Amino acid sequence: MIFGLHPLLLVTFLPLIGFFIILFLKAEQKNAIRWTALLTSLATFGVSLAMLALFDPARGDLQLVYRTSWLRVGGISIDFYLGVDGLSILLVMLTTFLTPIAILSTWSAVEERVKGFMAFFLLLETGMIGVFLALDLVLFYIFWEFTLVPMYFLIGVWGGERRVYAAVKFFLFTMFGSLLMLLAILVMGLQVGSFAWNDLLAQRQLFAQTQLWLFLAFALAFAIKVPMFPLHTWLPDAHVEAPTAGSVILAGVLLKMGGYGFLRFNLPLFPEASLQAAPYMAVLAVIGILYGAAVSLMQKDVKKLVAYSSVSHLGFVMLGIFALTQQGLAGGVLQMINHGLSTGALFLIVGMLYERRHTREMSAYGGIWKVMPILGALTLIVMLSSAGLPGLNGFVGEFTILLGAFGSQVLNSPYFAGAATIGVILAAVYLLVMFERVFLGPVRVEANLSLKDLNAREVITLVPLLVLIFWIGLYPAPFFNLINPSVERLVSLVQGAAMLAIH
Amino acid sequence: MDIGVLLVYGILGLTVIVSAVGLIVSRNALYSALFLVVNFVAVGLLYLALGAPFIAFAQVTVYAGSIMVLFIFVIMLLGAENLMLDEPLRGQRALGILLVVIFLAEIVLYYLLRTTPLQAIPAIPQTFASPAEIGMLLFNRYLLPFEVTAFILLAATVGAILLSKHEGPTRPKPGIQKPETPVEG
Amino acid sequence: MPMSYYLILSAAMFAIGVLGVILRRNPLVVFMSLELMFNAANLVFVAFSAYHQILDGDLFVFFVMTTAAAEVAVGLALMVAIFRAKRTIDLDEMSMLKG
Amino acid sequence: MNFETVLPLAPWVVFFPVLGILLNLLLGKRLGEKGIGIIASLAAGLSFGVAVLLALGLAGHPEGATYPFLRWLAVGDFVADWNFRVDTLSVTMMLVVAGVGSLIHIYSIGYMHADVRHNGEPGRFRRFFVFLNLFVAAMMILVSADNFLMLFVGWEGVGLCSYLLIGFWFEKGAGGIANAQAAKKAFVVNRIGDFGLLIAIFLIFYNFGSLDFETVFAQAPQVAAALPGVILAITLFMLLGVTGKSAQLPLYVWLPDAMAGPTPVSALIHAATMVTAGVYLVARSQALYQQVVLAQDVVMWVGAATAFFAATIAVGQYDIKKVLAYSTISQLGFMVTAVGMGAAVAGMFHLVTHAFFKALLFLGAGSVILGMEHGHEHAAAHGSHTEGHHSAFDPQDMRNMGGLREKMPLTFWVYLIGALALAGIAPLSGFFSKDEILADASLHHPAVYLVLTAAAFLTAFYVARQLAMVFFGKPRSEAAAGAAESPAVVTVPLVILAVLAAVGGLLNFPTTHWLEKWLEHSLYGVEPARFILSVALISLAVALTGLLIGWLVYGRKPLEDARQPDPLARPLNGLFLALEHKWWVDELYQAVVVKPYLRLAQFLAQPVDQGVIDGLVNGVGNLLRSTAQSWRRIQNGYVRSYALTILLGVVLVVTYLVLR
Repeated sequence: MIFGLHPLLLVTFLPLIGFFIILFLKAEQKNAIRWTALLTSLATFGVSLAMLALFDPARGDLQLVYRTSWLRVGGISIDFYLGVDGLSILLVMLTTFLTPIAILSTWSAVEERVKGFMAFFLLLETGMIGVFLALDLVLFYIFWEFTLVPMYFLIGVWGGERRVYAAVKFFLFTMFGSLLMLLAILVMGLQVGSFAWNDLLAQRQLFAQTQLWLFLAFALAFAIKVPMFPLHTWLPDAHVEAPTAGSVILAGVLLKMGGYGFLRFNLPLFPEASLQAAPYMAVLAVIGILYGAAVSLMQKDVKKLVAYSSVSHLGFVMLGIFALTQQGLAGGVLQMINHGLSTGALFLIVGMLYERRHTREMSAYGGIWKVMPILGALTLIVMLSSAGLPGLNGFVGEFTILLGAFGSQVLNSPYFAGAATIGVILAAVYLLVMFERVFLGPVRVEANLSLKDLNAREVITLVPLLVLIFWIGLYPAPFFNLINPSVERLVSLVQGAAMLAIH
Repeated sequence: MDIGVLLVYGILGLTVIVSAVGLIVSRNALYSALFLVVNFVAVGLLYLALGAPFIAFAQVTVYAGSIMVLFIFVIMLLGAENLMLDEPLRGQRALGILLVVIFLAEIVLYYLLRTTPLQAIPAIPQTFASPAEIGMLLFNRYLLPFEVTAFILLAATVGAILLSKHEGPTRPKPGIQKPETPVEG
Repeated sequence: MPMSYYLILSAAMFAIGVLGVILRRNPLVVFMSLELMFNAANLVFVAFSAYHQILDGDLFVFFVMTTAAAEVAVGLALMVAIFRAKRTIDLDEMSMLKG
Repeated sequence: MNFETVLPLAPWVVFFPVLGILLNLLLGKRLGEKGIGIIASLAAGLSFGVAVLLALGLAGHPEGATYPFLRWLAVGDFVADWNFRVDTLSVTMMLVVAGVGSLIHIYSIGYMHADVRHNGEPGRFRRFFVFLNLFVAAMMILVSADNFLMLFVGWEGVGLCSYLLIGFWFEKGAGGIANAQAAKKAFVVNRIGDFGLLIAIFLIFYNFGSLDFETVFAQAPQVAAALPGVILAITLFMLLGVTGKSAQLPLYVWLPDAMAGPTPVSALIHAATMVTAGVYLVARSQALYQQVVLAQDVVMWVGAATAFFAATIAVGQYDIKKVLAYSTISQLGFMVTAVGMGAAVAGMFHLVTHAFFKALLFLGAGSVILGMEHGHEHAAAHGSHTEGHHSAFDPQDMRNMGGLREKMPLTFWVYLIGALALAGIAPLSGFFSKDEILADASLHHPAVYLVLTAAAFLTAFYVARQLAMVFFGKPRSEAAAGAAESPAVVTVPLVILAVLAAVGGLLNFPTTHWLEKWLEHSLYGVEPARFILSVALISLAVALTGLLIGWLVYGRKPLEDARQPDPLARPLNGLFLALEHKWWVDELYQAVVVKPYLRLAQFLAQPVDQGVIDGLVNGVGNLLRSTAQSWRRIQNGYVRSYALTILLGVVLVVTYLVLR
């Protein structure tokens, strides 16, 4: 209990308090609004640290559970049911960690309608945290859809030229997937008589016959969010048009909701279907890895390049998840965090360049390291982390995933991991090409000669990310300690189902 | 039934039909209105024959009298006598007539093909539907609808006045004059 | 007289009214056609009232008539207002609300 | 020295350089160039000191031990610890890395002082030393690794440093971008190799249940007996990694381009240490390789083919560093052949001596380049500037040199020692180490022996060619004429290296075989080295012949003018053109690998992604839109139309009622 409140309630709804404060501020008080948003998000981060302190990493089950009856519909209770375990705690931390950074990055980038921007941002944070904490499926669905609206406006109002197209595409894509998920939730809830995650888990046999369909319905929603090939085309558009902070959150957190959904719902609730689908999902994941890498090489827009690289990176996550091994799953969870940090940082960097030059075309840059040595060095580290260089975070995740996928008995073939490993080569190609085009070579464009290096605020936004990039890369054990017990439970759950399926 | 009665009914029916047709085909709206008056009166006579004198008189006074006056008044006001008889909507006329014919044929067929034909109307006692009887019913069983109707009429009156009130070029209300717009002569 | 006389007469009146509504572009004539259709309905009410020797039919006619009066009042006022705004009352000119 | 007391020092081989990095990052700006150089050199030097202490400790305890440091990664049944392996093999590598590394750090103080000014970016002095220290740290992680994962960490780490240092002057080179592209090429080609190594690591984990060297090597015979195919796959995938890192066929192409880096980098990373990591890996994994003869043969032939192939290319190069680069590839081929044949000691021996003399040659070349740049600037300052445009002048082109023997005597003499060692002239170090490889090959693999001998001949030939072009004859440019000897901070390391290159043969002198006795504690299945007099004499004769022919072609009648064609160009005609153009391998790769991949990527990006996939998505949207577009006509705004529709409905309802 913190201030007599349940920590999970507090961490979920603290941003909402900031939201209401901002509503009462005048639109002209831009700095007051910014500070309110920043302090609120920092406070939320603080609370999430307290949550982390209360969390017992040795246990793999749900902790800090908060459950109260909320709605009663037709004899079925929909609970306000929150809880956290090793699968979600890092994602919650990532959310609370990235939000203040993203807000800080907007300090000078967003000058118009600051009030609306910050209000939506805090709203978004509540939604995202809710998604990761909700354990009642209806509640989960509500939070899931709830995140759509602020993001829709963040892209559609503060975005680039084709923002409306991108926002609508983003909205429709996600909505399309999640409607089927809602249907599946209702089917399960009505059969079991409860929407609570563990009730569904306990009475899984009630919908075991239809689980392949349920799996597909959930998988569609999550695969769009991840996004898996070939459902990824909303992502580049959304990223290119979104404002920097929006891109950071979109790549950093919103995409992770898809991966998290697979971990939390698809695998434990439909284990037999998961086993059945795993090779197909892995094929899509591997295609995504290679395809994303190839396509991103051809992009002229830095942001688009990074967006397609997300397709590639999240392919690794999906491969790890559907390897259904301890290493694969743990690596998948960690890689989600890694991707949030690295890609978030890359988007911040692109935003910093964009703020200075108002273009994202790589041909407009070149030799930036010479004029902006601090940015050059920081970008180098981030780029290498994204390329999976040992000693930085990306490697730890990718290696664990590939290791898990290589020997996975579910996939039963090393070729998945083998093909995915080629993705490691290709990642180096497109990232180095990007770095070369933007930062290396001579300064070709006159306007770039007078670029100012990062100011203190910008360095402060990047440094926390870099600290974590190094931390995870050099000493990942604490993170795996948080993840491992829950993943172990998940693996034994799925493996147990596999055993039953054989007999 | 003797031939005289049949003749009367025949003429009445014919009047009703002819005036209705005249209403929709006449070029001048004024003629339409007059045809409608004829129609109303003929229908009113039929009401009388059906033993509903109160309704018959109401028909003549309310409809043929006041409502039609209103119509004619508006026709004159708007100068809308000139009627456009051409049909810009493709297929509207043909399809409309076709459907109406089918509709009519169906209704007639329906009567003709009924297995249990309708009886003739029984003889109507004098006291039936006298104003007193109607009044009793109106203020007892149908009090609430009556009051509601009254209210609807009131609302309609207010609405009609509001709608047709002429809002001329915004005349500044006395006393609430905006200081920055000087009044010019 | 047999009931079918009134019923067929009423049907004919109603059908002509419908034709008027569908074919005429002058809203005043359309209004009148509507009144025609009201009357067709009223006639059936009164006929059945007599047929069943129950007064309720007559009362319904009474209510229909008052409501029709209200409708005409409002409708004509609208007509006037529209004419003021658009200088025409051609129904086909009033097709702004379309997909 | 007691082994137990020095063992805990092992992590410091990594952490001294790391400390150097941190100090330089934090304080470097205030310390100035001297301070930066001293800190970085001290870091490398202390690392070397620790290595020496470890070596002394090992002398009394040659089995070595593992110093447990950190549980790095533990997921499920996969556990990888960061432990420091201290045995004779790893300490040998540490000594080479830190020893040569320290000398090059010191050399760099002088070289980079001039270089950053020559390139007009004095601010990058610190960056260079940070990268250099980072390299030492990564290389130490590699050689001190106790399992394949940590080895891989170091393996990629040195690749990164290579990338950073090749691209150090990232705005220079042809078109301003050539250096950056060379760096990228090095990283990507290395990544291809790393792909192989990663797969090998996965295979090892799933077939041995661990990545620890001890566990894996102990089980190798059993696993090989049970699953021979798996061991073959492991060793061949590992070989792919080796060809990437050690620049063997077919992945050698990055190393010549890597000469874009500053010369000390070429000496340290691309000659002496990093590129030998592959040799180290095969030597370390002898337990695996010796289980499958086929894998050994493949390694051996890859090495031999590379040794000959690269030597031919070296003959046709004009850039002083490019010659050395191909020579390095060729010499690495010798080492790889040796470890492939199972003569790991010979391979390690050549690795060590090569580190000495090739570092010496590169640093000597650096000294020459410094002299040329000095001369060029001198000439430019005096206005007698005839070579044309400033940027067109290439201080590394041997055709522009000549006669430097008199201008830079010290450099000449040490260079001569290095060159003769490379050529394999007794009693310099290269003779002994190369001879050991040749002797082993002559016993077991005569075909390989012939190839290697041919490569040795070519080596001697291009060495003579280089010496003649650089140091003899008359200066062929104003820069060469105005060249001056380099400062002491540059020449002192040269002298030390020259001494080492001269006497390095003592390490495994035929009678004592110190190195063999030292390494046999940590190498699996060491074959006793042999000294075969006939082989030695033949190789010496071959080397002398090579030198002589080289001298006859290039030295007797030196080039007169920078634009004069190579004397071999006419007699060899098309063949020499092929050598000059490196057998068009780069072009081949460009056409076979790079272009098709780019085309594929373009195909995926445009027609597939934007066209098909996104087109499908937008197509659904457009379908809906056009459907709605046609349906909206129904809602036409005409009240009468609506009325007609209502009538239609009425008719339908009545029809239903009638027909019911």
